[in-house]
Amino acid sequence: SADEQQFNDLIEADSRIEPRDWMPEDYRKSLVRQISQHAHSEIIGMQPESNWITRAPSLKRKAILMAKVQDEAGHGLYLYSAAQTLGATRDGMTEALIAGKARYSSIFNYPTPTWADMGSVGWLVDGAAICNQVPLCRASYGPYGRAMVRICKEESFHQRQGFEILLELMQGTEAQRHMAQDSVNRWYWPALMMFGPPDDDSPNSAQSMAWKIKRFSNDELRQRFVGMLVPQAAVLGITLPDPDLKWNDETQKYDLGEIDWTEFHEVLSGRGASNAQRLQRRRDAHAEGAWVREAAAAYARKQSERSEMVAS
Amino acid sequence: SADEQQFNDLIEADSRIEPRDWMPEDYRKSLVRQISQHAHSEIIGMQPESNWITRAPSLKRKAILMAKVQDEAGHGLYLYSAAQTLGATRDGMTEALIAGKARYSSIFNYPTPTWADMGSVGWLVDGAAICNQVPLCRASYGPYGRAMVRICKEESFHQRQGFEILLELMQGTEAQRHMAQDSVNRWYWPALMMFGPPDDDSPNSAQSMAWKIKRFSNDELRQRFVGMLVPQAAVLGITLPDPDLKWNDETQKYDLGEIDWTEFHEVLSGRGASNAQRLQRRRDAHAEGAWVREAAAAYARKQSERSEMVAS
Amino acid sequence: SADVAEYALWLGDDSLVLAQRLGSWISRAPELEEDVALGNIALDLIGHARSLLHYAGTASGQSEDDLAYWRDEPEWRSLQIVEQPNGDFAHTIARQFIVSHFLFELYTRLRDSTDATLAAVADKAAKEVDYHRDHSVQWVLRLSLGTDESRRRMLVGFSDMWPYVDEMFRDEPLLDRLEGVAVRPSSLREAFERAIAPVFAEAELEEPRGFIASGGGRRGIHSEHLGLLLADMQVLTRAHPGAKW
Amino acid sequence: SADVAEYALWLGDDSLVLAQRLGSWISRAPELEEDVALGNIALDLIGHARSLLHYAGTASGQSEDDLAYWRDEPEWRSLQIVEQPNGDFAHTIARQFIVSHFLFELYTRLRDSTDATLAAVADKAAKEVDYHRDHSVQWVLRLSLGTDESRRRMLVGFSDMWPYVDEMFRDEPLLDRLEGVAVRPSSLREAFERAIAPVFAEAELEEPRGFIASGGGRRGIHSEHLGLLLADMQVLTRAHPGAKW
Repeated sequence: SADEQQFNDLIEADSRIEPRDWMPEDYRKSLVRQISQHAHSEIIGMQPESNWITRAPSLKRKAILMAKVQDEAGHGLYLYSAAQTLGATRDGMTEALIAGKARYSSIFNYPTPTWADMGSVGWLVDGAAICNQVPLCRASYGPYGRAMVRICKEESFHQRQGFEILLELMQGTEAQRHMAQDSVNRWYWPALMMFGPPDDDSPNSAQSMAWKIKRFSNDELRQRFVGMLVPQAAVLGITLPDPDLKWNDETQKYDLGEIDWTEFHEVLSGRGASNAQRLQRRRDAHAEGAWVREAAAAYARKQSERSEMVAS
Repeated sequence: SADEQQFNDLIEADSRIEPRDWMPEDYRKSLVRQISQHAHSEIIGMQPESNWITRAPSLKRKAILMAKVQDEAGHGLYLYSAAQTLGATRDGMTEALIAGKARYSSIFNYPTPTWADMGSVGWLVDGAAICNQVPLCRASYGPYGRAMVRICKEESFHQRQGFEILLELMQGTEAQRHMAQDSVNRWYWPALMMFGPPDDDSPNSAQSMAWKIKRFSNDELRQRFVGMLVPQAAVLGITLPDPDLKWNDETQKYDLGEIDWTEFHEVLSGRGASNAQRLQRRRDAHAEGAWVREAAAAYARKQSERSEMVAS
Repeated sequence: SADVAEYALWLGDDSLVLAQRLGSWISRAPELEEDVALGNIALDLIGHARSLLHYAGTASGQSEDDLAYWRDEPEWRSLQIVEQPNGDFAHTIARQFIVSHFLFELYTRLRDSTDATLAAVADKAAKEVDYHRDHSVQWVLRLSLGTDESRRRMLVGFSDMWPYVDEMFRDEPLLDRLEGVAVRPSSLREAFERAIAPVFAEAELEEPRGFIASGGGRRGIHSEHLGLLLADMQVLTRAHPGAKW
Repeated sequence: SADVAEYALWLGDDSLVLAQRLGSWISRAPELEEDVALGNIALDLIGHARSLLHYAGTASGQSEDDLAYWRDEPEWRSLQIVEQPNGDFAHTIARQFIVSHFLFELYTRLRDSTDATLAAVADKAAKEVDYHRDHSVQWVLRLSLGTDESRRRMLVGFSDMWPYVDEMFRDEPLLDRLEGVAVRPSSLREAFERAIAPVFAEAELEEPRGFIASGGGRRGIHSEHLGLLLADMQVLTRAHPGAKW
């Protein structure tokens, strides 16, 4: 059709698709799935870090951490808005999350038992997220791409803060250095898994790349991430917990140790450390806030009735 | 009347009045007021101590403190039962407490900011309570007297435990000794106030004494209490915070410093440190437990319906 | 001077304790917009606390973190209202409404302090607290006039927080030594009442009567809630004496 | 031996953490009778914890309090289920129902331990835990069959606690070195299922399906709840190193 032709031309020309443009139903669905999943990840991703807001070890760190978690709430809001331009409703997305029907990034099903995890989450998790997300700033769907521009700017700030937390710990007492290394040991592999299964085992990727929703393969992004980590780990004086990790001059890539995809699939299927806790907490916050949302809605209704009465 | 004569004879003979005996309405009312007030004091009195259950500094102390607070719940139960034999209902008493219409001992409107307060509450507050209560074991109303026998036995155990907490602190580090002295400074005067206003200013006492519900005057009990404290304070090495306190050979009594009855009346009229907190907490626990009590009642109803069906 | 430092400590402690309470809401708020809004308010308050504690510590060579993490409960000078538990959202809003109105009047006046540092902090804070005030006013209206349930909760929230209002406006002896530097809280009550009256009128609320807590936060006397708040707040820092973060 | 000590620590930590949770109910229970009942259970558990931690400490010259107050979170060996928050009363009952049934099977079997101390502790504990089991069974029935609201809450309570059931029955390598001394938790699951089945049948409940937490408490891996529990529990003791109480 002419619509389809125009859509394909726009994609071909690296132009943006906007909400009012025609788009294939699968493109729309795929985007809603990806954007809402991303939004859910921001929302659930607040939890592992909010765990340390009350206990942050200095006022400066407390302020930075609060601001960060709050940014994540903000990212959730932009992304929900972007998904809404595709016809998804916020209530619908929220219900799907709470009912356990919507996915969010599995990485947030790991717990944050120590303060050093605030460093690792920033350095490794946000770091991996940036590698995933920077290309999305050029995503073909306009509202998503623009949301990602703003998000990436903040994420890279978060990553630097995570690095600084680890740096401070690695320059600190022995207990602090140990805390940092232990934390990186726990987060390194899960962070690598954030790029998803190897390319030869990744079903949705091809179409997403054709539509320019996705622009690099999982393995390409993983390589880019490790390439970024290695020199930073040297600065930190921290060891990346992969004895097989080394630069391969022939392939011009890093050789990586075997990733434990069994763990990945276990966590994905609800058998991680904190899946239950994360959803329980979101469900409880949502349920406990119901009366507040209802009050706000009732008040808004009454106000608009009143202004109508005044107007008529 | 013959009933009245029999009642008076029983009182005269120091015999017990039992639930089925005739009694003057004012006697009943006075008892209900006193017993329910005493029950409420046990219930509210759990709060200042439960404040330290999770933070008790050794497992032994944690166990002792738990047992103590739990004893108080038990005392509340005996006393509610005794009041119920006089026609009061537990729901009615509970509602009166939560609505702020029923009194409880003002002493529990003081907070327990430090662990040493677990010592002072035991030594001073339970000590004063015992002085008040031991005579009540001979109270003319049977169920009350018998409840008091059991309660007094446990209270004197609690008092000894409070003394031991203070003793351990006074034999400890400087910080511990300071904590103990500071706590006794805060609790001594409020404990003296527990005996109520001076005799010449105590409206309900005369009738209660005639009915042998009460057997010693406020000032007599206060003297007895101070007489007990002085040698124990010497053992502890703790200073009672009354520079005017000394034995008077002439009167054969202790001279006491001036008690600040303004403070007493302030606290009594709802202007103490913790009045609001105490009632709020009781109200919240009661409200949050409503669905549990309803479930238990519904289940009991269904069970008895079922057994009736089986029987018929 | 030590007196000015003590006064800065009072105000800094108020902000820090309240920020700590609000921080617990983040990721648990009734809607995402409130995670953001309460987070913003908490961040502003932490900012005020840091400035004030930093200033308070200069007299004695202590850092903001020395003061925040290494003082025990009786050394805290915060008002009892800020340590009151979050409760449900209505309790948090009631507390925020009361404290924001108090702080707005306070900082507005403190901008004229003869102490340049306090005046500068106050100038920045007054603007921010004005926004906090507005946020809580909106919620007081929504909750009071929204549903029966929300109105019931708003009433309970105010009635549970009101016992701690009196303490805010009490003058302590320290103020006699800080004429021109500090603001007498007693002098703020009228403006406070004037500011909240129209909101209460529109929300169809009355000031609760009943308990009045005896207070004493400025002298280190606290309700039973502060100890637990500090246990949590200080646990990590105290486990690593001397460490930097 | 160090292995026996480690095993005693596991069981002691379970009891202590659960007692700590239950202790928070005292003065807040839905009715006075439950203040008493939950207090009794907590006291029994503290008793078990003290015996077991005392025994665990003899190998290394540590007291029960050294172990209770001076270990950091990763050194705790408790199962993740015991550190789960109290939630509402249904959550507490679900947790207690599960753990009491587990402990009953465990202690019943541990009475035959070749280690005389463990056998003696188990003998006493089995009787007490049998009562705890009964208490929770009664409440599971009341809440499941009481009102719609209570049934709804009981279902949520079980579904929130069930993810932590699997971990209880996992064998750790230590057990290979304690044949005859310790009980293999994997060997208890059948008896556990057999014991709860009739209660679930009468209560018209089914075992929840869904999440299964990856666990790891025996290796010091905990949910995010334990750190806060310890912050509170240890704060006073740690503020006074070396003090006696």
